[in-house]
Amino acid sequence: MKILATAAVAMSVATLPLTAMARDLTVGLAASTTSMDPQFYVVGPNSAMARNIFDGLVNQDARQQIVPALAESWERIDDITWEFKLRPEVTFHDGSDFTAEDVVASIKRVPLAATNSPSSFNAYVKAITEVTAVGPLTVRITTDGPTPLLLNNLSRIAIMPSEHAKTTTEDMNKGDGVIGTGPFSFVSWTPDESTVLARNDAYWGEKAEWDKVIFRVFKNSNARVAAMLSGDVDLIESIPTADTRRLEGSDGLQVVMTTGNRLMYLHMDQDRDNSPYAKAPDGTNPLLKPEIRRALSLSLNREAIVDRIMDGQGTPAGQVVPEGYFGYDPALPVETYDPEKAKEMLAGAGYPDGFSLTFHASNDRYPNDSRIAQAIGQFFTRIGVNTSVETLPGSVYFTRASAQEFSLIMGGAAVETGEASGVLGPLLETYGDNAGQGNRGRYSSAEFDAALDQARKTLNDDEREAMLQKATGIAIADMGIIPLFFLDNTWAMKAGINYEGRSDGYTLPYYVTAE
Amino acid sequence: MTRSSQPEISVHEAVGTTALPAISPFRRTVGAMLHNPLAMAGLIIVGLLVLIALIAPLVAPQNPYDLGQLDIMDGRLAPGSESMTGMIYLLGTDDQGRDLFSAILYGLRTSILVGVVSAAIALMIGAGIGLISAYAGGRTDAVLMRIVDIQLSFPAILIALILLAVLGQGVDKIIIALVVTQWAYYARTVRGSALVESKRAYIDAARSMALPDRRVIFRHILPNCLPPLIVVATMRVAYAIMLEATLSFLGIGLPVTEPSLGLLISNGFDYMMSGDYWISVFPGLTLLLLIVGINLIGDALRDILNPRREG
Amino acid sequence: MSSYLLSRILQAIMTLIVMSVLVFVGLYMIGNPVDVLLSPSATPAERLEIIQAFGLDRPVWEQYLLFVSKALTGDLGNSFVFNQPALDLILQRMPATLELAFTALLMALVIGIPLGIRAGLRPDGLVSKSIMTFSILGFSLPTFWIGLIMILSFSVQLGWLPASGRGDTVDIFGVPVSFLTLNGWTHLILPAFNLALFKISLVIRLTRAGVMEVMQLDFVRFARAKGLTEHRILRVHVLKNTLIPLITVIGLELGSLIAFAVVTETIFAWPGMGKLIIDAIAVLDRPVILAYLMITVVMFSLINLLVDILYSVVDPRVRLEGASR
Amino acid sequence: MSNPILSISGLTTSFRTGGQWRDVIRDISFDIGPQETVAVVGESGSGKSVTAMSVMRLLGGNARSSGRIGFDGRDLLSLPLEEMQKIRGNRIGMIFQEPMTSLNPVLKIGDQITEVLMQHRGLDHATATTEAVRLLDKVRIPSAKARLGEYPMNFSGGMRQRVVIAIALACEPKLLIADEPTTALDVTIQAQILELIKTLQQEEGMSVLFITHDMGVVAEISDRTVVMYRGDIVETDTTRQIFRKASHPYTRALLSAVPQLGSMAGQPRPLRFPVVDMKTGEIAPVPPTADTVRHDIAPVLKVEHLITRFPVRKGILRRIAGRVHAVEDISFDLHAGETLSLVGESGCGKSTTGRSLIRLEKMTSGRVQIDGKEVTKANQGSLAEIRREAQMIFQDPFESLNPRMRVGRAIAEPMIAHGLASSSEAIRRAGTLLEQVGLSAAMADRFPHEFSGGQRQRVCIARALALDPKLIVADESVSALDVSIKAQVINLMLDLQEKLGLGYLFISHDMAVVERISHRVAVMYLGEIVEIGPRQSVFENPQHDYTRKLMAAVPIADPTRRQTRRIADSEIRSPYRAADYEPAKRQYREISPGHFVQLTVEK
Repeated sequence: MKILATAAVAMSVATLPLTAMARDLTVGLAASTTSMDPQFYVVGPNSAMARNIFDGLVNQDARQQIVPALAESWERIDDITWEFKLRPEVTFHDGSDFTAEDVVASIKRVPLAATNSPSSFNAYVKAITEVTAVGPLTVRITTDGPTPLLLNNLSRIAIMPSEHAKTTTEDMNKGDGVIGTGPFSFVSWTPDESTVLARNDAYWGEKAEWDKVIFRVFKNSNARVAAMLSGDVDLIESIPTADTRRLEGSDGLQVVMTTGNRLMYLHMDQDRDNSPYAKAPDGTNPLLKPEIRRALSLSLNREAIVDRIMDGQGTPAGQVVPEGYFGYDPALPVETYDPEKAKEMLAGAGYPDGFSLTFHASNDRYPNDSRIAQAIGQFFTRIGVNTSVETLPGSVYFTRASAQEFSLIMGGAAVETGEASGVLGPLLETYGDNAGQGNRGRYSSAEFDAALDQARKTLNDDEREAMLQKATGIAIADMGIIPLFFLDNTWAMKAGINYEGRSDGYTLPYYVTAE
Repeated sequence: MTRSSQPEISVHEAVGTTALPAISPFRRTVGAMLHNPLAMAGLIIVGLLVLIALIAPLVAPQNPYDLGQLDIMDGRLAPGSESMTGMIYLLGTDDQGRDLFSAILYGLRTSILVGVVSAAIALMIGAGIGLISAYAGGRTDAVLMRIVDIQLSFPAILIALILLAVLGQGVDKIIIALVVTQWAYYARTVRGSALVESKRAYIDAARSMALPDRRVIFRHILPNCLPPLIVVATMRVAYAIMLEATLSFLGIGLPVTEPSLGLLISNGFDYMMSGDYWISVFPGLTLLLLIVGINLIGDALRDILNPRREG
Repeated sequence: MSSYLLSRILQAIMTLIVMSVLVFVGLYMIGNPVDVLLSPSATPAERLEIIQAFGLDRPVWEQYLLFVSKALTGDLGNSFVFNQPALDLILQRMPATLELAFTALLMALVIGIPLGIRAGLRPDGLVSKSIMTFSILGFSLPTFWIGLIMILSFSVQLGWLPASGRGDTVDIFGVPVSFLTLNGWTHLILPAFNLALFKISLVIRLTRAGVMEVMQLDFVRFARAKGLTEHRILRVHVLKNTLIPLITVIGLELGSLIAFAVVTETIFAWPGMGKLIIDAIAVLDRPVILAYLMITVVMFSLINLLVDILYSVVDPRVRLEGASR
Repeated sequence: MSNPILSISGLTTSFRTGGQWRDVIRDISFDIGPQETVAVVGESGSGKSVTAMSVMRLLGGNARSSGRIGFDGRDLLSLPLEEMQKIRGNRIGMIFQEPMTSLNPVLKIGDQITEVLMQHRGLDHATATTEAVRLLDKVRIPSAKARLGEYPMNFSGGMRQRVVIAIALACEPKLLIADEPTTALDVTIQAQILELIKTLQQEEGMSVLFITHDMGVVAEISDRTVVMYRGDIVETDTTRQIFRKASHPYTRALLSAVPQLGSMAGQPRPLRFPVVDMKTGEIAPVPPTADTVRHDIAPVLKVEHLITRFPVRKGILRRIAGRVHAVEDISFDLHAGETLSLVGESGCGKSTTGRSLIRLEKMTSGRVQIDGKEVTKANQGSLAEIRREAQMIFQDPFESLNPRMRVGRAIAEPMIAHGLASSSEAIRRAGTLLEQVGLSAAMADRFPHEFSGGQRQRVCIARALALDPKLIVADESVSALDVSIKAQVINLMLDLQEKLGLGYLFISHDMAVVERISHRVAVMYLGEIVEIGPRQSVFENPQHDYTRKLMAAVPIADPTRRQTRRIADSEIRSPYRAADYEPAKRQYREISPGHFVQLTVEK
């Protein structure tokens, strides 16, 4: 690949006009980066963009597993002390050398960059009590307790030159100090419109194939697809489900789909005897009974939903993380569609005539969310549950859902850390001040909590995975949530361009190759 | 000043009766409508659409609002396809397996309901305020008209957008939003014509006979403000329907399970590029037909009721 | 005149206050932006921290007063999402929206006025009837739907014009504009026409009605009796009387064009203020919503004022007076 | 006549209505000789204006003309449009009825004059401007040069009509067509304009085709007269001959209905108009009028020091910048069975007086009693009772009936609203009232638009009578009617006065009608009564300057009494005053019993 790039340069010098020399890639993004500060706001589009410009001590690969990056290797000195050996001869985009001081400064900058952040990176560094440079290329990190997820957390922290440790988010948004070690360097950014990056020829890894990458933002999916179809862009992310077939069928285009890390699930009110929107004939909350929750799960034809509503852009789920993720349990199958059994279970639980249910979902947060909700409504109705569906804009929906205003809701949760605990904790742990903040159904199981807690403290990977599998098993057996499916991440690109896709959905031009 | 344009019988002015049937202004208007081909086309279109909207539950092969009658396995079938139960989907189905023909009938119901109800309420509020403003005059008038001016300088869509962001979704909410955005138009129209009317001598005559204010306003001023009001109302109904569709399209209108035409269009547009045109196009054409029909009627009414052309 | 200006400014300030209070209270009622923005795994402590950082823990009137006192210094707050001054965000996007709106307005006038005059001169002719039928259609086509159809036909099927976005821009006095490049034009033409369509119909109708009305007036008859040619009567006597009232309407319509740009910008992914506000509403980015409204209030007040002044300049009968009917 | 300037022969013009062609004028023929003034006279719908418009070919697409209009040896009807445009405004000038609307409001006066000069005489702009100044001077517009840059809104009605005349005469036409040029003007202004036209005609040596409905104006200005009736010419003769001995019954009927100022000399009481038999032209004798005035009982209306002023507000604080002193300190009485006329020109406050009396306008101060009841302090309830005693009839019969209410209902409404009758009883009585005013009860089911103007005014009278009033305020109630209908309505009013003993406050600008109908007359000027007294005394011995000026301005329908008047080219003044203005106390002098005149204190 390096050879190819060099050859191209040589050729252009010899014969070709200037334009042909530049190998530019134009990418159509679905959402705009909201800030050029990689440590400001934890949100997909920002993190994805940051990955082009910055590296972490470690990075996540396409399946979100940890790979060495600015740290070549690391070892655990004890339960709470980690030592990282840094990659030598790495330079920042401004030409300065990368050293241990930069790592220390970058990690310490996180709380500063959290000012005014709607969702800061503090969570990823809160376990770190100390970070010191013990040598020019050696960093030692101490945590407040056993932190098995430290590497995952560190993979989210962008490393920047120590001299920019005090640079404010505002300044970075103006382009000051957007300097990393990543495969591309920053050129320009127009919010909601475009970002332009140039290749970092001094990159420590293989050089990227593209001289220049232009990211254009098309929030409207039709616009994005139209841009792809008309050839305005080389690659787009997030194909609207409806257009999957059309793009696949188009000459000169190809589509890539990979199972993503976002689980779509249902939360049921398991807290109150009287729930506002789930009423058995006697007025009580039928969702309290596990067999009812199971019946609801059995009533769903997940294959059909994925196939008909999502146009295949999904993978039916029987647990909280997709296959290949840490904590995945091969023994847990996807629930088989069995409406007859569901009806029997309803009758067995004392509701032969079903019950009445209003099911709430957002309508602008996840792909096809309101369509999925309606389809689920169909399935519920078919086993005799008198269901109506209400969808609301996310702006209203989440506030009300958090306030327990609903009885049965749909949500989506992404495993940012690559481990099952990233979903199990927020969604299923007993709700409390420091736990289960996303547990809008208020599922609570001491057994589950214990298993999860233990997993969090276990540094041994095998043991930890077993504990996570155990916790998952308990929650699924209780039907604490009903898993629906994992959203697929999708890309479409011109023939002759390849991208293998990523479970986190990031579009990283570094990994985009041309034939 | 003589009115040389008025044909007048002089000197032996016919004092006796001429056997002419008494024609009310209403009947004159209807008569004129019937002689205007475009207006007739509008009347027929709107009449038919309203009729099928009214009897939708009787003629629709499916209740598109009942999730139990839908099957996603029948989703996005082309027009004329047969369902698994043997029913023919005349206009195809949407992603939920909703029969589009039925959905359009029901959507029409919702759209017309929203348009007409919001226009009616806005008309009542606006006409009331307009009348008060014109009749009271002075400071009341100044304050009310200032509010109207301010309201009018803000485009309807912006107000509706913010309101719906505040109120949330639902037929009632969208009606409220549409009422808030529209009343000022009626108020201005009514005030304008009420001012003109109240300066006319027959109002002086009514007042000089010491008729109660209420009577003067409702029996004399209001009926004579009707022509412009009717024209405005017709156009506004069309506009309200269109605005509802637009808001639904932007995702802040109505609940998805009970789609109006706008929501059907919006929903179907996602499938437009993949070739499933019918989901968006048929509701779109229906909406177009409805609005064109109403506008044709409004246009004809405007010509007929225009005082300059009267007499 | 100065008392007139003063009363208009007072009025604009009143509007600003009323709108800001209503919107502030309204937004306060909808939902907590933190719930939308924060990841579900955040702890209550983190949540509280952010709530305090945004000042959302204080009573609404206190928040409002804080907002007002800052607004008086020109600070409308920072966007929750972008952490940039909301004002800057809007001002960055304003040129795109204004360019779109003005192009649409220009189209509406350039297409609408000649057609309207033609239809008004011989109202019963076939051509006039065709023009009027077209204008009814233009009135009746929902902007969003026709936008979709236009993308589908001109971009996707025919491939003549780009489907979305803004093309290359050139800076004029630091303001990026796209009408100076061919690429910019190709991007501009579809959304501008989409936005203009409704207004074209409106201008046709107003012009037609105006021409028809003016043609009936005594002074036109007198002008004929003076032996003037029909051409001069139309050009000098009729046109001026017809176009003057149009100014008011055009002013109001410019405002509505800017507002309706919300729809067009959504469809054509035009990077203007409209798209920003839709996105801001979706995530309850309060400072942006508020700032947008404040700016539109000021902008509309300004447009209305300019229109009034322009009107008084071209129409000798109008004299600007203090606030009255 | 040797060589007519304009020769119309066999002219028929038809309009298309509802897909059918309807003749509006039929087979019209007459000539106009050099320097001759020919008047075409007729009532509404007679086709007189259509005749004028046909000559200029200004009728538009819905009309067509046949026959021949010879001008300068050519037939105007067969000329191509471009040729016709060279004649319009150049060889033939035309002026219209409404000076307020004849000029383009957004073009400067100067431009509107110069464009004709540039079009027809090919002048350049500078020369044209000089010429325009000369023209304005000629129509006696003061400081003409300065006014070229002004817009029509800065000119009064009379001044605008002068500008219009200046434009019409800009190219020294051979023929001037004047279509009711003075109808919309006040009588003193009318006199000025008529004088102007006469003078200019002599100076320019042109011919004039003068369209009018006013026999007085005809007598004043024309050499020959063409009488039109429903699209036909019924009589053409010299003006003197027509007035001396009209041959056609219609002309006779028309003339007998025309009140002539001064014809009531020696008559103490009002007089009905004679009724002419349309077949034979016989004039039935006028029945004598009974003495209806009830001096024996307290006056039905008593007005003391009535003042009505309208504030004019300006600025944001809506401060009062000035006031229109519409009615300024007037006092009078009116007895049952008596007719008191308020006469004066537009803006003199006569209508405001009438409206203030029954509180249609808010009076500023003063005291009004109707039938002994205080109007000034009346609350809503007692006001209703007072208004029952005093009813009003308005000027425009087309305006004063609710177009959406059947007339029977309109007449019955006050009775129902006042609880005087049940609904069915009221409707029945409405029928009776219609018969009382000379209509039929069966017409109660009709809508106003199905009636002619005169019939509508009868309906209005019937409605006014519904509450059995003692006093009727008739505000220009017959001014908008054609002469013959006017005569009928006045006869009806006199009948009703005799029968019901009504008191009339008759508000009018028409001196001749006032002379015919009144017992007493009050002349108003700038909101004040300048002269009041028995009709005979005021008309035969006018004391105030303004009264004299007013009477001198009235054209008299008798060509033998044609007079050359010198009327000063003055404008009617406005009663607008500064906010702090306090009018001086007025003094009156009694000339003869009951005849008072204001002592002139003005500069």
